[in-house]
Amino acid sequence: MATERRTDIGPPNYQNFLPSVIKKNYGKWKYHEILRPGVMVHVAESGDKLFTVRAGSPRLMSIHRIRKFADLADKYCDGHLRFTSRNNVEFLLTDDSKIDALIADLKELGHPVGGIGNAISNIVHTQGWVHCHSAATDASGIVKAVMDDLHEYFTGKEMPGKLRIALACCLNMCGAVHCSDIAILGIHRRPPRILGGLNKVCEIPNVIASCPTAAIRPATVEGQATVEIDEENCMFCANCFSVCPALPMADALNDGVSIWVGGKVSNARSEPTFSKLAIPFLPNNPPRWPEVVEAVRNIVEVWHKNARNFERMGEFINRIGWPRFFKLTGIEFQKEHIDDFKYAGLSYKRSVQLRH
Amino acid sequence: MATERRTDIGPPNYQNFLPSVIKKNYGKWKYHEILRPGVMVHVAESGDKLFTVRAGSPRLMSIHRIRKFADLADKYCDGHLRFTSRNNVEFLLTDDSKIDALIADLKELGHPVGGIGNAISNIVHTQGWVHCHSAATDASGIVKAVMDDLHEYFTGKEMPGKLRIALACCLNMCGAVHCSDIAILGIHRRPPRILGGLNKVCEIPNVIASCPTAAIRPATVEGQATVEIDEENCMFCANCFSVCPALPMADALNDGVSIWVGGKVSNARSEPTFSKLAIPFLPNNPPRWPEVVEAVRNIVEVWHKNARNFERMGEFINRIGWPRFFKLTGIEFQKEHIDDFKYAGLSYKRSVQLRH
Amino acid sequence: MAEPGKNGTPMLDELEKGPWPSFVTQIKEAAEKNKMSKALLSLLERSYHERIGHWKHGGIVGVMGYGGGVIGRYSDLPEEYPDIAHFHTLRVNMPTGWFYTSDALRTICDIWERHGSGLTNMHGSTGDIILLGTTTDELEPTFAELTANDFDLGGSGSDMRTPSACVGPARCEWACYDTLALAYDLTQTFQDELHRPAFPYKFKFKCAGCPNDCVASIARADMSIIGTWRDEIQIDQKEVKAAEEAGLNIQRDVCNLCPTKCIEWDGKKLEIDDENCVKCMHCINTMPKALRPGKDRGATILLGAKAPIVEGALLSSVLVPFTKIEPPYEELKDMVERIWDFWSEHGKNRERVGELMQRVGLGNFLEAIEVEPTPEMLAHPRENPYVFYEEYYEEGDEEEEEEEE
Amino acid sequence: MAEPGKNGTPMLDELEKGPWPSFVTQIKEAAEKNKMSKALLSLLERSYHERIGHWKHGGIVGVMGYGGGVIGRYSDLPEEYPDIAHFHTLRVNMPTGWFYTSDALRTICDIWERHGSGLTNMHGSTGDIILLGTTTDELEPTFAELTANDFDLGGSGSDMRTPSACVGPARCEWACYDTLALAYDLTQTFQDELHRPAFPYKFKFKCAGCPNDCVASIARADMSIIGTWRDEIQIDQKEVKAAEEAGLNIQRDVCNLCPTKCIEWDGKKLEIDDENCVKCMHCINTMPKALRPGKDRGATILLGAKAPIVEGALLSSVLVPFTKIEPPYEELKDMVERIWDFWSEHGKNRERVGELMQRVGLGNFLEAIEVEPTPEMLAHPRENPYVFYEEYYEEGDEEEEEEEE
Ligand code: SRM
Ligand code: SRM
Ligand code: SRM
Ligand code: SRM
Ligand code: SF4
Ligand code: SF4
Ligand code: SF4
Ligand code: SF4
Ligand code: SF4
Ligand code: SF4
Ligand code: SF4
Ligand code: SF4
Repeated sequence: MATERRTDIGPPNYQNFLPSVIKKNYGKWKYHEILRPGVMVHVAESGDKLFTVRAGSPRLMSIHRIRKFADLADKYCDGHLRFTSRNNVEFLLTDDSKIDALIADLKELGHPVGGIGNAISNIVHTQGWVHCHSAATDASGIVKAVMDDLHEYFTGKEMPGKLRIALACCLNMCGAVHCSDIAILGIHRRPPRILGGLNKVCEIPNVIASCPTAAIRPATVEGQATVEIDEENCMFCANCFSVCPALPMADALNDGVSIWVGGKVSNARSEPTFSKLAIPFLPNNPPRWPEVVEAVRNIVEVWHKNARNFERMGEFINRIGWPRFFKLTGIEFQKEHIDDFKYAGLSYKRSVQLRH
Repeated sequence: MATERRTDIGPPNYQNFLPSVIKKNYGKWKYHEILRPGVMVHVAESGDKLFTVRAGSPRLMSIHRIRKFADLADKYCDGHLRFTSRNNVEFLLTDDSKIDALIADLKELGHPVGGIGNAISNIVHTQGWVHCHSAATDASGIVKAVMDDLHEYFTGKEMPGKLRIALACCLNMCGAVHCSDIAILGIHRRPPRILGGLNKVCEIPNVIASCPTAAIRPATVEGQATVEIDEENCMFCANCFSVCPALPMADALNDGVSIWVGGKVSNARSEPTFSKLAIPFLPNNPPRWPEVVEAVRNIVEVWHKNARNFERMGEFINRIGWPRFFKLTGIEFQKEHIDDFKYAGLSYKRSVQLRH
Repeated sequence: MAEPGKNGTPMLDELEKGPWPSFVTQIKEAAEKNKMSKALLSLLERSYHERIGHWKHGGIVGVMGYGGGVIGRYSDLPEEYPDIAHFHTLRVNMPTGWFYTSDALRTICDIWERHGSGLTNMHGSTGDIILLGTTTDELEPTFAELTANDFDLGGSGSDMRTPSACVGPARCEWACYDTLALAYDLTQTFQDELHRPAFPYKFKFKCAGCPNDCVASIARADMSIIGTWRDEIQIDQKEVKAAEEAGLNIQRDVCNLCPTKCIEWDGKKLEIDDENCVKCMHCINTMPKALRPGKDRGATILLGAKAPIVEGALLSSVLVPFTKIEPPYEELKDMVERIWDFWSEHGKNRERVGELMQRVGLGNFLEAIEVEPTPEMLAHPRENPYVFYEEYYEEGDEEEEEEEE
Repeated sequence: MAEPGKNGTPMLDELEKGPWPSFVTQIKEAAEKNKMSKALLSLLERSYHERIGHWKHGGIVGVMGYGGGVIGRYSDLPEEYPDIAHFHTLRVNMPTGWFYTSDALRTICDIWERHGSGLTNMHGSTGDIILLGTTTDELEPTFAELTANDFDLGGSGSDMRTPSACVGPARCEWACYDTLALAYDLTQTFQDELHRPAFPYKFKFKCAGCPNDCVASIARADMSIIGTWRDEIQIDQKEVKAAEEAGLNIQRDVCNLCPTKCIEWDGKKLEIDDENCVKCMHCINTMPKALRPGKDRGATILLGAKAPIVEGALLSSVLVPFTKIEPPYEELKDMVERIWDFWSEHGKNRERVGELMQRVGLGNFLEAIEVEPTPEMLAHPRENPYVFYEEYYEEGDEEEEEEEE
């Protein structure tokens, strides 16, 4: 029986999925050019050309839509396509005369083409209320509302540089929003509730150990071992909840969204860096989160208007200084902006190099 | 009786000690010029001129020498002089025709003139074996040996920028060597000895609390309360010894000197910054500490040869990168160079921006 | 409110408006034929009204013999939404580089039509194909069909996670090593580590072909392998001139933005002081026709990135400044094994390898994994003088020491 | 070895050689007439041989009614060196700015000849005149003579330490406020805090007239008051040209080194974008005749610098981005009092104010001392998402909240 069951085979070998122009020119590409929004060509040493058409995707897709993509791949690309690390769909063509028709079909299907070069690409995001127990906000809903608002930056509006937006629905930060030009982060603001019978589902020592700020202590309630939480010391990370389902965090009144800016991943020009807090709290206001949409647009526009060529958000802010960033965006500076975790001291301004 | 005793009068009012040209032009200086090594002129809005002649000093001075300075001040400066924040002596003249004679007299007395502008100035330093209980090395001896070796950089050899050397004889760092272009720092490398009768001179809870790494634990030896030290966790800071004299640290075999580079205080160009470890350990080798003298000269020369105009040590190293600094100086990179205290993680290289 | 079609989904309907493709439309498409998706739509509408999620984590579910690859999920309103009382996801290991044939895609769709909600994420943030929601009973049949069609599960829990790679040499002229080959090889070599969680916590590999890091490896991989080179940038001077003529302000937008200012342009010739070039890619990015990475290529290996939980977010930091990346990658894999050994022995529960490295200190960590320290691993040497000198002389040693002098 | 003149001081003698003035010569000069200095010479020679110091700290000594100003010191070989069995130093508050008349200097020398070793440090690292070594019995008489001559002791122990100031307006064209006046005023205002330790630990003020910070205040003062300006740098274009003609490469050595690249030179006119100038002083430093700080002058106040003990070294960080500094300095002093109050109440033993600020967090610290937070206080806002949001809605609040919408 064990022999019948296939395990540990790993994914299919990618080589079997590469279009022939790639197989032929693998590792021998010479340069690329962006032909128009969402379309680029890679030229090989051999002179062969590979055209890429990139289409936006909601990431959450039904099998029906995926089959439509498969049909388009058959129609235009000998059955070949790929997805990008930011969840866009890329159609890989050798015949550039087919590009217009492909784009028209994609449009028909509701998928804008763009996101290449100095553009806003798709928003890396997570599960939200669709599937995760930990979510402090929805993911797909905000992404849809924000991209609706910003889509012209995807489809071709000129920009100084790349702008990467990411969203995570809780501090676990699936999707690594912590290094994004703009990060939208779901946050809880109320300490976990302690459900009865906690000792039956969780190991109390593990629960206590899980708290980074040591806010959890053992306790006894009505003769049952449980925990108590020193609310002063809780900073809502939800790690205790990850460890123990009897400590739910979600709270309709207090959950919401914070906005972070100025992170990046690439090593181009400046080193990779974390995003910094811009707006400590915005309410969950479904279905279209207008406060969040507005806040993101405002930041994008300030950057769009003032940044120099190739300047990512963080590089731009570094040049003008954070005080000016707050002034230009009109965001109020608050106590929450001041770090108070481990490395806090290093974020204090330790020079008199100031604009007055 | 209490009325007879004067207390809390504070220092004499500095205004009484200012030369008349300063009183007249106080706050109304227009510009200054460096006339030659160790000599500068300040020109007032009024056109008045004040000449300053700066002389090196060992700082540790007998009253006899100070009286000689007083005599020189009478002879050349209407009885006025001052000391600098780096312990040099400054003679304040209004008549520039007297400068040569003053310099000759100073030379006669053994005091070189210099240290102004892009120069090595006096070494800020501390007590060492002359007076402190905490010293891991002598202060004045090393300073004398190093300045003998480098004095030409004080008296006029051209340099790219200012170079500030400081020495502290233990980690208490009197003199704030932690922000110097080159810092010479006395270090212990052996955990404190525990003297008998500790409980009679020290409060054991205070002693335990004093240790930043929690290496000290209560213990009982021969029925007496005392402490024991987890040697693995001791990093030789001597804070316990500051709190409790029964825990001496000094150790002829293991005490010595470490060298730090690249710190600065001024806000000019780059922000103030701490010095970084260059050489983890050099032996105490009195009377002239040849290893230390050699190490400092080597670093000075590498900087002198390779730095650009106005580039302080740290700015220079930032430009060329630390790996290259180690290569150019021939200093061996070791485990000790890697931080392991609170902020260690932030000193790791978190990008691939590397020279290969 | 509980059943769509009754009160409808007025809030979600709002999210079908606007130019960006709508996930609501996708759920609706699936819901037409699938009751799980239908129930999901309804529950989500409820979440939108209540501003709160309705999912619980709970008991471990999975496929036989594997400890990872399935995320168990339960509704907290099972009576009201019985069709999604269980709603587990399968993480299916994507083909490296996210290349597909239309057939392969259809195969996945067909399997998922038979066994699950018909909803997917293409792809999850780690890179897997996410098959979004099914019941416990369907897990094993789904798995059987997947493996029959050459697909397998990815990671979850305290195991190695599905390695991912940028498009690399398949379509990018800047790839300094074969990211796809390495990611695939690691995936195959460590199938056991991927499927059977035995680490203190998760471990992620990401392979980026050059310092642009198009898989964000430095921010989100425990081990980031980022291509680079160590010889001279290849320059085609004619194309430099052409780039300028096409409108690029080379002085302002290239030279002035070079992090080490090691690139000069006099209107005729572009000169790069390669010794001071830190391989940031900026100049190459701006002139893809004129400049190319050098020919002596390899990668920098970095360790330790992660999200904030528990001890704060980390970026990866340099472990091997430069190494050639060539099959069979023995040296790299040996190092990985040494790291895993040390971590497995000394890591605390839920302690990522980066946190362990921080806790024991990079110096000790290097000693444990038998890697020599080099200055490239640091932004700068230590600032604080609290040095744990490891040895000291005892009185008895005095004579020897004297002799040494 | 114990007595100089017997075996002499061969090691120390080595340090009389060479061009730099020798401290050994100084001790010898003093030793000619003073037995303490003679003994010190001998003990120091011994330290040089043994490579170890011979001093102990111990019981508190001082002058009546003061808790600071004297450092008690004892030899650990009192029998062999009875003349320096006690060897305490007095810290005498220097005249602000270290200005002296020859008479004042002689007064000090005469007093010290009568009561002590005849050795001094001109000056200590905090700025005091250090009278280096005397016996317990001599402390009170020395103090009496000092005060009779208008001198007083400085600080030591857990008190305010002697404030110090750069030469400032007395001789420097860049002084943006009167450093001497402020330092003197603080010294006089806080005589009680200076002489009677009642803080958790020491507290230092240093006053620098401009961002060059010639008293290293940002590295070594708990409160650093650093002059600056907020209007335009004053430019004399003719002198700029003259500076270039005198050999300064303005583009390379001034413009390119400006931290915000806000200064431009076209060979004729120097233009500064003052809105982006961060007042670093570099351009002014390089052209003292051509450039001067603006006219609207004041200071930045920073808090918290210290050496490594206990929690690691700190640089001061911005507390008040810009303020006018004018007598009677009430606003500044009120803030200082609020800081001291909070520190005295919440500071742990041997916890500097900077460490306290780190421990409670700058945000809470500001609240406690009633200062509004501003972005200038930070290099950048927080990177980590562990925010202590201070309030949350309870269920009862719901309606109000709903109404607010
Ligand atoms: C397709 C994709 C790789 C993949 O395997 O899927 C990819 C492909 C390319 N990237 Fe990328 N990057 C891709 C994600 C990334 C990421 C990762 C991310 O966004 O999460 C980064 C790091 C972003 C960051 O720093 O936060 C990234 C940073 C870059 C950069 C550096 C940009 C900068 O100035 O900082 C370049 C260079 C450039 O654009 O000039 C670049 C350039 C390129 C080039 C031009 C490389 C080439 O010669 O083919 C490719 C197409 C251009 C373009 O603008 O998209 N790629 N690129 C990814 C497309 C994502 C998408 O759908 O938008
Ligand atoms: C006399 C003194 C102030 C005092 O009250 O005693 C002083 C006086 C002057 N300093 Fe200073 N500085 C004095 C200690 C400092 C210190 C503090 C220290 O060294 O501990 C610093 C900070 C050093 C650091 O960053 O580590 C300091 C950083 C500067 C700078 C910035 C240099 C830089 O490029 O980083 C300048 C500007 C310049 O030299 O161009 C400056 C400039 C000046 C000028 C030109 C100011 C003026 O217009 O009068 C003065 C004489 C020039 C010179 O080169 O010495 N002064 N200067 C101090 C002399 C110490 C000595 O004997 O050498
Ligand atoms: C599905 C996915 C989000 C998505 O929508 O794409 C995801 C979903 C979850 N992540 Fe994640 N993580 C996903 C990629 C990430 C990433 C990004 C990456 O891998 O590049 C990160 C940041 C990088 C990192 O590893 O640190 C990430 C950091 C976390 C963390 C925080 C780990 C930390 O050390 O800080 C947790 C918490 C935990 O492990 O308990 C977590 C936990 C979770 C759990 C398992 C929550 C839980 O405790 O049950 C989520 C299950 C949600 C669900 O309903 O399925 N997830 N998670 C991603 C995996 C899909 C895939 O396999 O392709
Ligand atoms: C005399 C002097 C060094 C010198 O030769 O100039 C000095 C000498 C001592 N310092 Fe200091 N410190 C002296 C300026 C400094 C400075 C520099 C400054 O004030 O600008 C610092 C660094 C800045 C700072 O305050 O952090 C300094 C940081 C320390 C420390 C570490 C404090 C910390 O928080 O890290 C200690 C340890 C302690 O307080 O227990 C210390 C302790 C000591 C003691 C009192 C050691 C002790 O526990 O008895 C030393 C007495 C030595 C002696 O034999 O007289 N001394 N000390 C300086 C005072 C002279 C004066 O009043 O003018
Ligand atoms: S970010 Fe948090 S809520 Fe969102 S998918 Fe990840 S673990 Fe779940
Ligand atoms: S949410 Fe985080 S901080 Fe709050 S109690 Fe739980 S583990 Fe501790
Ligand atoms: S640095 Fe240490 S040894 Fe030197 S004077 Fe200060 S406390 Fe004493
Ligand atoms: S020297 Fe420092 S680290 Fe060592 S035991 Fe004493 S206080 Fe602790
Ligand atoms: S990381 Fe480099 S090699 Fe990989 S796709 Fe991006 S640009 Fe190309
Ligand atoms: S790759 Fe980066 S560092 Fe190297 S020359 Fe180009 S811009 Fe400069
Ligand atoms: S700090 Fe500024 S004002 Fe004071 S002496 Fe130095 S340069 Fe002049
Ligand atoms: S003071 Fe500094 S920041 Fe301002 S213009 Fe001059 S060099 Fe630039």
